[in-house]
Amino acid sequence: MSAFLRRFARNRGAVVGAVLLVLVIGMALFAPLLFPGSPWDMAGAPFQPPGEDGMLLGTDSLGRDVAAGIAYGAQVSLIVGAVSTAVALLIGVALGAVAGYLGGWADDAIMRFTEFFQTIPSFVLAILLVAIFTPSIASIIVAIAVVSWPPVTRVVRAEFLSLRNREFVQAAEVLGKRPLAIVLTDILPNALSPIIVLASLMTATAILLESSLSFLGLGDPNMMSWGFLIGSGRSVIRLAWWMSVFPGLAIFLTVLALNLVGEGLSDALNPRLRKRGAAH
Amino acid sequence: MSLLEVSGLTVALPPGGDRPNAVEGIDLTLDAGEILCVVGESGSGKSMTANATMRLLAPGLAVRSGSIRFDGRDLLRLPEEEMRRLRGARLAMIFQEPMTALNPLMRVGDQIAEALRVHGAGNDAARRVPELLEAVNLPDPRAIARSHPFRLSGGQRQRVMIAMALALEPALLIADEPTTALDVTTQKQILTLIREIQQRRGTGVMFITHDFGVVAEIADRVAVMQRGRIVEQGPAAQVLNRPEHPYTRALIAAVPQGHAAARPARSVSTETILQLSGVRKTYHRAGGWFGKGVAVPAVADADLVLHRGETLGVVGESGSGKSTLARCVIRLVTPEQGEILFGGTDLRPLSRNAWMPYRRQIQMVFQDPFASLNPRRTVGEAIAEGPITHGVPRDTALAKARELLSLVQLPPEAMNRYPHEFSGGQRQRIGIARALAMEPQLLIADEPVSALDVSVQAQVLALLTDLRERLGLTMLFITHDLRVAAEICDRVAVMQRGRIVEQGPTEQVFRSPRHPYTKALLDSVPGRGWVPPVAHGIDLAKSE
Amino acid sequence: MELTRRNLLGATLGATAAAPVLMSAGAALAQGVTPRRGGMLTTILNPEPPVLQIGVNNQTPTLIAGTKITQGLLQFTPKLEPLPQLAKSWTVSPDGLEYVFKLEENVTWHDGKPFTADDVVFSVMQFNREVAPRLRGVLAGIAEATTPDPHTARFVLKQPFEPFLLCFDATAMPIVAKHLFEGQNFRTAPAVQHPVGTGPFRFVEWQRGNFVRMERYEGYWKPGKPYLDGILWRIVPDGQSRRLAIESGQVVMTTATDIEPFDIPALRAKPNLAVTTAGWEYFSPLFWYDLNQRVGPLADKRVRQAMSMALDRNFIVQRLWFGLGRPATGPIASTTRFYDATAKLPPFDVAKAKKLLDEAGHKPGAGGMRFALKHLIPPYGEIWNRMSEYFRQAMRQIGIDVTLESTDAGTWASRVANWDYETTANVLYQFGDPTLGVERSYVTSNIQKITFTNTAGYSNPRVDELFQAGRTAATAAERQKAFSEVQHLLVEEVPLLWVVEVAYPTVTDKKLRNVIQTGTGVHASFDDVFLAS
Amino acid sequence: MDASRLPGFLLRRLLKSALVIVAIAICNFLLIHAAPGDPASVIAGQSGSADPQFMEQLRHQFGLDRPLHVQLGIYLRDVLTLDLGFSHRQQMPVATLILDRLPATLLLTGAAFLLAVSGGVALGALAARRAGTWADSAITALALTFYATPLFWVGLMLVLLFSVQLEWLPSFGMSDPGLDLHGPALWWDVAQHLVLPALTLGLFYLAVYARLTRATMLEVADQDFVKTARAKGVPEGRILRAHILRNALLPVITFAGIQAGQLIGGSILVETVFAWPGIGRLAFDALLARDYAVLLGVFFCTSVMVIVLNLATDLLYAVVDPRVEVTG
Repeated sequence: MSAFLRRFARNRGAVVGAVLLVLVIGMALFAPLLFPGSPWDMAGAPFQPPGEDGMLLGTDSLGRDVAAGIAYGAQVSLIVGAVSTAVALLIGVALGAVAGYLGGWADDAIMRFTEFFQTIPSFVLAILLVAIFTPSIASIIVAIAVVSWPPVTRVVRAEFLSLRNREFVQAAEVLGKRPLAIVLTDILPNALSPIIVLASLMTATAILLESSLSFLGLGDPNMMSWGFLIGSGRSVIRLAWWMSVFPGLAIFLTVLALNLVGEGLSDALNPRLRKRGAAH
Repeated sequence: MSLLEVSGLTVALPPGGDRPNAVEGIDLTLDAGEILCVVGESGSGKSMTANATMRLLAPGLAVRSGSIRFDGRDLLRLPEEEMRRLRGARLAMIFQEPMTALNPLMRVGDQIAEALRVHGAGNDAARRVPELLEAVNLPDPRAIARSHPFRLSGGQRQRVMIAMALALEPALLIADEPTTALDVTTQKQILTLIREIQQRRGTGVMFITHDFGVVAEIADRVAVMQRGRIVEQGPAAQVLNRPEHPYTRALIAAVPQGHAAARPARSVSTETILQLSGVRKTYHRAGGWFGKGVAVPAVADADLVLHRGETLGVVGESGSGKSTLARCVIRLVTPEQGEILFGGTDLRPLSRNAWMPYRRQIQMVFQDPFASLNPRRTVGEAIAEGPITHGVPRDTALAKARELLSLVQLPPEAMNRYPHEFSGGQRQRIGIARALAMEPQLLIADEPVSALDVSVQAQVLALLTDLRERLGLTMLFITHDLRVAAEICDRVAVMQRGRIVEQGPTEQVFRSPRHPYTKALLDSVPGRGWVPPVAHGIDLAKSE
Repeated sequence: MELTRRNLLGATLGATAAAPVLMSAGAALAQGVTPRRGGMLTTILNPEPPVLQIGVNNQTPTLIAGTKITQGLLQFTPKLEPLPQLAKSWTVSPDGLEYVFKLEENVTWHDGKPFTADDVVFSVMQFNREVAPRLRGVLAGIAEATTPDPHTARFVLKQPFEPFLLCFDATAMPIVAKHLFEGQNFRTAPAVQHPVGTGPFRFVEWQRGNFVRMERYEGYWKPGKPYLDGILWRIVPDGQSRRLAIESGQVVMTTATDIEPFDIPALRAKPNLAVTTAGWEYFSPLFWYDLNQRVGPLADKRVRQAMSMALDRNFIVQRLWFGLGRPATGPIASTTRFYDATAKLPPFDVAKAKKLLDEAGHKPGAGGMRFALKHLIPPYGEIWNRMSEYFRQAMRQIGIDVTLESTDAGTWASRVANWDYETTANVLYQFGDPTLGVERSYVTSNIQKITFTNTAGYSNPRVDELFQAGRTAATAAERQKAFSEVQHLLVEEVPLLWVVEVAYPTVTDKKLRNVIQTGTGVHASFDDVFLAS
Repeated sequence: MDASRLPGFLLRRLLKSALVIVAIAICNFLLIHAAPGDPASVIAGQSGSADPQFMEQLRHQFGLDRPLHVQLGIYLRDVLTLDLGFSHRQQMPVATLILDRLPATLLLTGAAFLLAVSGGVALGALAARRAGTWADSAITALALTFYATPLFWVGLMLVLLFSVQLEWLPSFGMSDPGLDLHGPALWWDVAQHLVLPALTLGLFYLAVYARLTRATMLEVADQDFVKTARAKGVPEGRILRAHILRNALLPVITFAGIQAGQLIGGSILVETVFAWPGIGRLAFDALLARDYAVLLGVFFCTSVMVIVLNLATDLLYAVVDPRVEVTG
């Protein structure tokens, strides 16, 4: 573990990403302390530029504090990102494990199914799903999960397929271990690194997706998310640039952080690749 | 003046390596028309020496001192462009992995022509390419030239590599383990080819290898490397037969004798423990959505008998079906036909559950010590896992695991450590302990030593021999290495393309092979004429 | 108050067909500019309407663009006095039952066929009767429709209906070509996709998602008009792009909701642009929060009063609408006839609102909340979202926990129509007269499962009586009496939370002249609009 | 791949694509039926009246009173004859609406795609070539920035900069119909309008390709055959072009096929921000009005586009890589 941390810490970008991520999570956790009351409260005069009226990042068209919106928005964006990723992982790992471990027709069927989902333009499908099931945090999470599991399936399947033929798995089989035990104790733990890396990147993508949906007006109207902030600031961008610029930066930094952490994890969990990276 | 003079070559490793320098103070000379074998175990720095000569060291590795004089010029001080013009024209190199050494997207002929073109000899490429391919004994050179590499076999690709290396008749050819990835019959042909061409053209060859058999086959002179240094250097006959340095002696002693006759035949019971008859396994390559699948027979109508206490070797080249056969016996692969009688029961039709009792009785040791242990479980867990699965109480199983560790000569602290903390030979011992934890009657060993360096190989073989005697094990021993088979097997079965072409007592098969394939195999064993001097009393254990 | 009506009618009876033209030309000359012929008017159409035939679709963009093609018999001044359009004059019998319209001669449809009284009777009695549900009741009151001669149309009512003339604006009663619609499904007839009218501009091309192009109709019945060569309606779905378009001169006019309220102050400051909120008097749109009276607490008058008091209407007008419009004072907009300024809602007072809720038995529970309500956000854009968000915050201040629900236009309409909502928001046009545009939202007889009826389910027999009196009274004075009383009564009962009298801004390049001339503003036919050089 | 086997390969791929199209149609059908309320009530809602008799009439008209599998059959037949339904809001067949808008979307996504692929591969190659230098760091940082920035936000910022501040480029629309341009002048006008949306849409994917190209080039550069090329004295420039880049492009091609769908999805956002009259905008308008017929039509149409593109990339791959399993 400490070796892993050392390797991770060697990647400067990853450390920056991790620090950023911790800040964002901290902001989400402490939003109620930093900004008591609701982010929807009209706290000041509308369209106050940053710094004025005691509003660090200005106010929006109803005089709501943009900074409070960003802090509470971190909650929504992170929850949506994390939960939808978890759901996608659940689907993806289950399908990928079955496909990779069983092989044969099950693999064939699952892979056709996965390819099918990869063919469908995912953003269009997400929009459709949210539109049809009316925008709410649940429908948004489901829609994002539904469009983001295929890569997980592919990765998990590939890992399982290669691990399945690894000698230690065969050895376990020869010892008479049950398939489920083999999957859970021998294969899955060794397939975790790419899944973890993928999960961090997927969370980033989910946050982007959520913001895109909110931007199109498909956000949950009771959830102050970053996408909602940009969407509501978009039409007043010339009047109040801060309304779209700051939430945009928040998304950018969070997504960037998740990507950097993902790359760091990938390097740290995959010493072979790290060496290659260093060699050049 | 020699063709190549390396003196005082030191290449630094990046900080954090196991030693400061990859190679240190290397002095070598090579004359035109001479083959110099640089021999050593993995990590000894032999490939590094070759790469340094070509100035193809991976970035991050730097020559710290020394010179490499070729034709009187120091290669290390040449400008990059001049060095490039020498490469391929005056200095050429071939590599170990023929499967990856050619650009997969380029036709073979184009790749050879490219070698000509970049040195300004592209005009007569159309004529030269088939000539070159013919010179390396490739059939239908024009067709081969039009092929992409993936259509060619490993041996054919290595010939292409040689044709490409020799396209501009270089004065120096560096061959970095060029036959290691090849089957023994192919290896024989390639070695012959290199020798022929070298003699015809007077090329100087620096030949990197780990295999003393190959050295005996091809070398004029030998340099032995250990941990980045040359420990002994001299004419082949002298180094092979009268090694002076203790390390050389130890290495040569570890080379399997390859002579069954050298060992007294063991007494074996006549009780049949395993009987295979008509076992057949065919692989079907999936044909995609609408394509037709392709059937590949891996094992065809194999018959075998194994007596209690006996070691039966299954030998053959890669793709001969020997591993599949072993996996059929232990139900890692389900054969579609035939009988597998174990103690009188046909194992083939048994369900997964019905097989469970036999899991205790038949166990397996795998080839790759790095892949055969779950990297995320401790050694103790790995060894105790089997018995626990079969209902042995955890404490008992762990206590047993500790005993087994000492049996395979590992310290008990190993219990709580993870596989990556061990060397290849140690891991193979752990694998053996894991198999023995089940107290099996039949042990299947699938190439258990082929991924190991020669000195480690000897130790593991010795361990297996010892355990066999002490535990009265019956073994099915799969190997491609005839020397190893001769060393350990009572009887051997020779497989070719899924069929057993010959079987019998080891001595009889090796001494008077009846099947032409067996003969060809035996003829191909490198250094067949060389008998390693027996050197008793050399302590090899330290080398791990 | 017979006199008032006489005066009104007298003024219009005396008007000649040329009067408005002279008026506007005069106005133009007064500014020292002679009308210039030529030039293309580029403007914006937003959102892109499904069709351009008024009647088949009555959304604002359809009305604004469609009125350049399709005309009505009359148009109206900002004071809601009738002016001629296709009818050059008209008479009303003293008993208020017979209406005779003298039509312009020499009018042709864009396909060259002559326009006659038959077209008028067809449009009134068949086309509009079917496609305009709002007028169905009025039109059912016509006992007889005849054409004494090809240029005269005569309607006899079953009983007097004082606001009858107000129904003849192009936006309410478009006159369509009988020969193109008779015997066809009015909604799918070919003429719907390729509208043909009598207006100054004819339809040329519609690249969906991109633009609609209209050209001068050379056979237009007013000689020498229109001045413009044509009108290009660009479809610009993005608010910022629309603002950019008018600022940069890519378009020279924006209408209705094209420009978001918050952009107006900046545009007012531009020297080359003119911003006006005039021209919506005929419609007088009134914004309110709709309360479904069937939902527990909302049946209680005190709760509604409290909610009304929790709204800071000045804040809303200043901060959300950027001064476009006025705080609403009651159910009838101040620009609509029979508005009574003495009927006024109680002022913004949070403390009093809380007290009222306490009295109504809604004590604050956990978290200070008294009860919960859902609010269905009307899916029509930015300002609606902001208004809904404001509503939630304002209600939370007095302890009503409001949750927002977002939805789409279709679902919104069907849920409102099916009374399947707790609260929502809405804007309704008043069409100049309480009987035409106000009554429908409050009377018991109009509690229907159709949008824009009394879907809130408010019912008060006295209110019903008073609206009925206002509808049937023959004189304006009698009507005023009824409507004054009803305003006082409704302000007390607050069935709906009236918030803003909306005034949509029209932004024009100052080169563009004669744009807002009537009480329907940009819904005029634009035959005298010109681009000064 | 042998040219002689191409027709068979093509046929198999076409068959497979046809199956996927049918699957998408079925998926579409299920989505309509998953929507709360049946299609009749959705349409009734759109026309603002929900009179039970009207609903019954609509149900009958759409065959909603038939068994589900019969409805599915009818729907599939309609789709396969390119009848994507009727938009009751727009009063037009969905197929006509989509075909009207398709060229604009193809132009936008095509331009963005070209920009992304050519720019991304060039930058990625440069970064890989200069791995470890400031140029590499700069390109990597830039790529990461574009990769992490929401598309629509980039669009807004570009408008703010190039249209509002600098007034260099038009910020919305596909051309200026007011100018009534024809021929080359029209094309020039369209090209100017295309710059910002194509840039917005392309930048994200440019980042993706740059990262991918850099990574695969470094990976390929490590492979044995590159060492072989070096050992035979091939100059570095040629090694890069003929050996590394060509092999590194294979995953890029595969990826291009996969993400073509995302590009079309992204066009919804970009077309909305830039008022580009393509099917993305159509989808957005349909979304606001919940015009499901149009939304599903766009969904179907974009899926078919992706399938066609995938087919094209598969063919390209088969031509470029001799190892492709012709049975695919």
